[in-house]
Amino acid sequence: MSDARETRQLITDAAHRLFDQYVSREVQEKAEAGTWPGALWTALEEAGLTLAAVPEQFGGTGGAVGDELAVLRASGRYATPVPLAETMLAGWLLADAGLKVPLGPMSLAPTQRTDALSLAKTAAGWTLSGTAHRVPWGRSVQHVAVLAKAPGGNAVALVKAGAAKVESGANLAGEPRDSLVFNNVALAPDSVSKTGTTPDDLMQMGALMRAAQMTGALERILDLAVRYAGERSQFGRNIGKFQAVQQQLAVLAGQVAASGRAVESAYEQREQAGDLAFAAAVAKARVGEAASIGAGIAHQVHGAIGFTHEHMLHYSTRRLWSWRSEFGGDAYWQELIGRRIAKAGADKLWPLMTGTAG
Amino acid sequence: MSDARETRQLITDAAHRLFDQYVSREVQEKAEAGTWPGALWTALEEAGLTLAAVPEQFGGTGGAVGDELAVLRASGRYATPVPLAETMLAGWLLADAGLKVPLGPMSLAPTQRTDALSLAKTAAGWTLSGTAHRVPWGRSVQHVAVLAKAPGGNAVALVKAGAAKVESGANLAGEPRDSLVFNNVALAPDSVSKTGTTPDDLMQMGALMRAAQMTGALERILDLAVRYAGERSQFGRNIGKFQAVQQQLAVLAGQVAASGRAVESAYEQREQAGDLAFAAAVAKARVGEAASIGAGIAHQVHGAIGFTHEHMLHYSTRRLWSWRSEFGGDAYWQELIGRRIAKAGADKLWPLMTGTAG
Amino acid sequence: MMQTFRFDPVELPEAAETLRRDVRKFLEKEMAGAGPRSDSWSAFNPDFSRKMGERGWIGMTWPKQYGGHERTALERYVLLEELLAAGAPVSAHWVADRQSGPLLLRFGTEEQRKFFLPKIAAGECYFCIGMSEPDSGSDLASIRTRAVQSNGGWVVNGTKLWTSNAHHCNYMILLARTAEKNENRHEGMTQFVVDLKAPGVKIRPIKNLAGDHHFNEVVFTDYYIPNERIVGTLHNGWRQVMNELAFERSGPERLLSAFTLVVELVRAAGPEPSERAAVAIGRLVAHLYTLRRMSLSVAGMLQAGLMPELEAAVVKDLGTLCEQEIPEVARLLMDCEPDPNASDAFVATLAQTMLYAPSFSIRGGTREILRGIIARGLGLR
Amino acid sequence: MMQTFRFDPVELPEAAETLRRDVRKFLEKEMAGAGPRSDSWSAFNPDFSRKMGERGWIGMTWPKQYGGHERTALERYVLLEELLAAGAPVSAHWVADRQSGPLLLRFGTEEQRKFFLPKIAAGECYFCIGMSEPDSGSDLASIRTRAVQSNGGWVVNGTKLWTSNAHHCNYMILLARTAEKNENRHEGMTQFVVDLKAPGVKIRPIKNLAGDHHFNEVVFTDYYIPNERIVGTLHNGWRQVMNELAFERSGPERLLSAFTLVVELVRAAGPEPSERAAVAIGRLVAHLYTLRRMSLSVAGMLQAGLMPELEAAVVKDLGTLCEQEIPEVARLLMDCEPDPNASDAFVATLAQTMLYAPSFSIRGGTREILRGIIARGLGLR
Repeated sequence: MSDARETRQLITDAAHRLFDQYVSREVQEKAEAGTWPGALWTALEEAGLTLAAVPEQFGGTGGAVGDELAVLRASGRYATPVPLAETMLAGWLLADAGLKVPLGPMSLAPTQRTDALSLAKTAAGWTLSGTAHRVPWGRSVQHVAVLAKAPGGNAVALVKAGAAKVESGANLAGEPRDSLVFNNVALAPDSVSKTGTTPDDLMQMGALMRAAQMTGALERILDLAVRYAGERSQFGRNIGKFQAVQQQLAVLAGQVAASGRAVESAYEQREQAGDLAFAAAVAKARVGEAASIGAGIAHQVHGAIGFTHEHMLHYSTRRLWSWRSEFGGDAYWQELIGRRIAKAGADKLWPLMTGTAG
Repeated sequence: MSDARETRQLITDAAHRLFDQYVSREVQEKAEAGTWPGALWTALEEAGLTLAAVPEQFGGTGGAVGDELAVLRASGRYATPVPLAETMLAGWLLADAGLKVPLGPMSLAPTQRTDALSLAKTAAGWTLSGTAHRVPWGRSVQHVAVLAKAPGGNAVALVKAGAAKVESGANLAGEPRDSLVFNNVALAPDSVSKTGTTPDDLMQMGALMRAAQMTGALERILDLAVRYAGERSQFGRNIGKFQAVQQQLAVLAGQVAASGRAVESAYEQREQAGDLAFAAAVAKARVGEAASIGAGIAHQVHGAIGFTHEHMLHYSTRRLWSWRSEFGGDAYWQELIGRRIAKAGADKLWPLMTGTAG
Repeated sequence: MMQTFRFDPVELPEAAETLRRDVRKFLEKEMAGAGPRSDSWSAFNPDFSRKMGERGWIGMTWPKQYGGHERTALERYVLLEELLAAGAPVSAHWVADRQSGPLLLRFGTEEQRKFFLPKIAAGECYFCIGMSEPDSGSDLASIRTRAVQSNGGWVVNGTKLWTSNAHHCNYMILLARTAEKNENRHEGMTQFVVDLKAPGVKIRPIKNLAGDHHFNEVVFTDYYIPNERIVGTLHNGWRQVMNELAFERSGPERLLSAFTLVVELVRAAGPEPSERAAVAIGRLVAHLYTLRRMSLSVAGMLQAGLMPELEAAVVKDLGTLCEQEIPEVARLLMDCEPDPNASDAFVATLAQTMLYAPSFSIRGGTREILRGIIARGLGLR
Repeated sequence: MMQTFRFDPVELPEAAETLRRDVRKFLEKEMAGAGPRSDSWSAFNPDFSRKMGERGWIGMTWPKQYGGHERTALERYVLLEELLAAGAPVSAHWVADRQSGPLLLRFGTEEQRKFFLPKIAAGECYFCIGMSEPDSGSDLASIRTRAVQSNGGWVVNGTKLWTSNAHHCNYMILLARTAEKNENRHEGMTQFVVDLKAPGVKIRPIKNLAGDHHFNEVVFTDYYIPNERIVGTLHNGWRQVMNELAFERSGPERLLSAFTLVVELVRAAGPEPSERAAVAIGRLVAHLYTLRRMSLSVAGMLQAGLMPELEAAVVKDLGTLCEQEIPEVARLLMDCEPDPNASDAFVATLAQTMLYAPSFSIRGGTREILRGIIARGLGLR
């Protein structure tokens, strides 16, 4: 237990050092304007952080899933403008289907429940068809891991991003969310593999990773707000000395704490092969709510300064406002939890919550 | 306009004087234990307050509907333990159907959307059948005004309360909420009259009157909380000097203000024969929400003292917790508003809100 | 027993309802083809403002001798709420019509009135406000911009922040310290009308978090103001400003910033919404309906010569709370990814409102300040 | 960068899960036929407590030599959460098991331990707490009850308020002032074990707003306490109390007070709930699931010898907020009139929870106090 804690701390520290060095204000601004932060990505790959939890035989670092959480949380804290979560998610999807995971930035599809992608068998291999909407970083990545309908079940395909037609879009933080149109894209036989993973599984894993990033972002805005409250003076004293501000920051701190535990609990369930479906749904729902409350308080404490582009706060809050809606918003996951409980019945609620049946 | 305001103030002042004299702590306790506060009721009738807005030709005082609001608000403020709203509501139902309104405390039925009451014609007049659940003050009143299905439409019947079998129940404030079983109760021809009033109309008018009482109760708990905050000392100063308490009381004051205006707006619509359906729904929904927020803050400020039976606060808060659910809870009215808007369409929302079509 | 808050009933005169229909007709034509837009008072459009001026819809309540139209405050209220509910681009003339014009009318010299008011009423002269500074937000008494007497006038040095649209405006109402602070820290400040095109002014854009440019930093370096540009009484600026602020807290802009999102939400939910959507929409509308009635009531009391300062603070506190809740309710009801450039009107409006929502509770007094005012009204401070 | 809050993962030992199954079996039998009940730690039932004692479920973590069972804090946690989730009547032994016993174990004399702890563990000896007074709630240093040295002991005069179940209990842990206040107002208070059956004690019931009798006023008039009934160090009472309070803020009773209402709500909503009900229930459960994990984490850290005082305050603040929201969510979902005597289990549980909800955020430190503690942890105070 304590060993795992130490490993996690080492990874966290390493990630923080790396981000401190590479995620400058300038990198942030340029990335949002469309410049790929190559040095940052290279450093991440060299540190073995981009595929932290992908097994070595598939091309990853072979760490525990908790390592993935540590890296994602740190990247969320720094509002890191690269598809780190997406690369990890694609890596998970590929490795899980027994495919070798390439280096370089990746994304995944579909991210929308309404998208339909399909693979057809050809003499030479496969062809992929369909449109994937709002693919994160679609224009920036080298590969996309696609979960598609194939004859006889679902299959995962590793596709070169250049094979798709790209229609640009963005989220509130200016992160690319692009439509990828696959128009009978030809794929080699060894880049496609059958999988037991369903679109719902992918959604769930995406939600979990976003929740991990959001927890980091929430930690950051708490830092910023507490620091600002200790510096900004009004009516002759720091605003952090006003009881009303203190009470608000205490609420923010509570939301941050709850987010952290919710996400960690879900990763624990994943690590222990427990009830991940339940815990991941809880995590995304709980962290989404915390993001709304937290971002509101952070902005209220920062006042007008926090509403400027000049201040760093919005790099975190715009991400929180976007991420809470990606891979299912709070209500989507809440409904899922609610329906599962309803189906199980009132007397199974407590067994479900404790993970001990009957 | 200003004349009406003055009249209203005179009535309010008279009601306050009367309640100051007759609604003592002792009367409250005895009423909750089952003793009818006869002196209070007699005083109310002698002051002409029990049927303030019922036209004179039907046995009322013949005041404006705004007078009714003034009396109900005052009675809510004093947590007056008599069926004043119910008597007014019964009076309105009877007079509206052209029936003469008797003196003495009254109630009405049905108050539950699931209750079915029916009138059948006989040689001698009518018979009334069916069970009315949770009739307010059912055991205490002399008459019940019943809205029932009759051949060819709805009719109102004035029924002696003694004609029903009573099963006792209560709300959270210990106010009687009794089931009345009408088992082929024979009624004289002149105690029944056809009406255009529907059960929905009755529900709406009941909601409006409860909202008026709740506004008074909210004003009272604001008074109590502000007074307590100015008296109770902790850590060497009055708790009202703590910014956190001040901010909470400001929120409570805002809820009280919104409640007052919501109810007054609905009464204005009633007076002007405007869109009462919309305004009454808004009033009950808005005041219900204010009641929850307000009662929570009042208790939080009062701390343990406010949780005792000894303190007066609960006479108001238990009523608020009950009344918000009677004649439709917040959500019932919110849904009604929402469905009406949805049906009218997005571009009719603003015309609906302003009362000016197109 | 307290009777702290008073929200008198108000009946709109027939003239106001006639005006309402006129405004709707005008907007139907002018806004044809424009997408929905939240927080429309930040859209700067001089063409639109001139058309408003032509119709007599700026400076509506002012005396005719200054270009006004001597109509009632309630008629003006109806005009404003119609503009905001429709998301009309009112930002260019907004401040001059709402704050600077009335200030000059009340405290200005006859010369100032004659010079500025007709231009404002024509929709051709735009004002901004120079109050906040880098180190003074809610606490105005701590401003550092200084005006020093010199050559029959004043020389100003200092920096103003958050001045909306300074880069588009002709004039600023500047608050500057004109005497040293003494035991009464609110004394010794003065308001001036400042020509932003004159030398000694430097305007630097401050982009907001949505990347838009409304705010500016305005730096005055040895900027000369003649004596006749003092507004009101020397050293009495703080009182004049407080007066201005108190009664501008309760207008329709305090509850309608996110109204277009509610309209799009109703559209997106459709004619047969889920129970969940119906309840949530009904709740929001119950709040807005009540807020509008409260806001109207304050307008009526102002017109009747009352001083509903506390009531105005209550309206603003409840109003911004509701405005900020609207995008939250909307995003929870409709599972979508907000995107300001989406083709779907709901998704785009949601995105825009989310980005602007933090500002709702900053402008015009923060939540804590407003609640402090209310608490004082309750006798707690 | 701050690292203020720490919620370590915790894994429940297999023994705890075995215990969980045993407790469920026990409760299934014992609770058969009992209706649902919120806030079960206020139900006083000596028979139930004695059965708990027989099973070794009181004083579980204490040394065997004092009647304890030397099991882990996590096993005790599992026992408690099962009892509370089922709404079991644990009130009689609750305080002695949770607060008074551990206090005596930590600070008591060997004689005190030997005398009291085995009786407590048997479920036969019940304690209450004498801290609050009429003029001192959150501010304990202002208590007025005084103990004056006399005849090899102490003579107490004063009044304690809000002492739950004093009328049923054998003993009270009394906090009294034993020295004059000096510049450190927290010095000079002492804890005593007080026999409530001895002369000089008058117990007056204080009904709560639901009309139930749990609270009491306890008046001491020239009440004699021998020296050997001092707990811990003379004049050091405040520190001992703070210690007690800080770590009792995060137990399962801080999130499960209204759990039975959630269960009844799920039952009332049925297997095919509306979208609205499903979302609302899912949201509550997401909160409760997370809170339980936080609370467990604090229990694990306590067991590991850490001092998670801030974390405990966070759990209590979030926990009571959620508990108080449960009746609000429930009443909005199900349009019914709450009635404590209703035959419908949901309606009755809703009514009972509504009436008790205000107390959730009063006991164990008010919301403002807890947030002040958290703010101090953030370095703001």
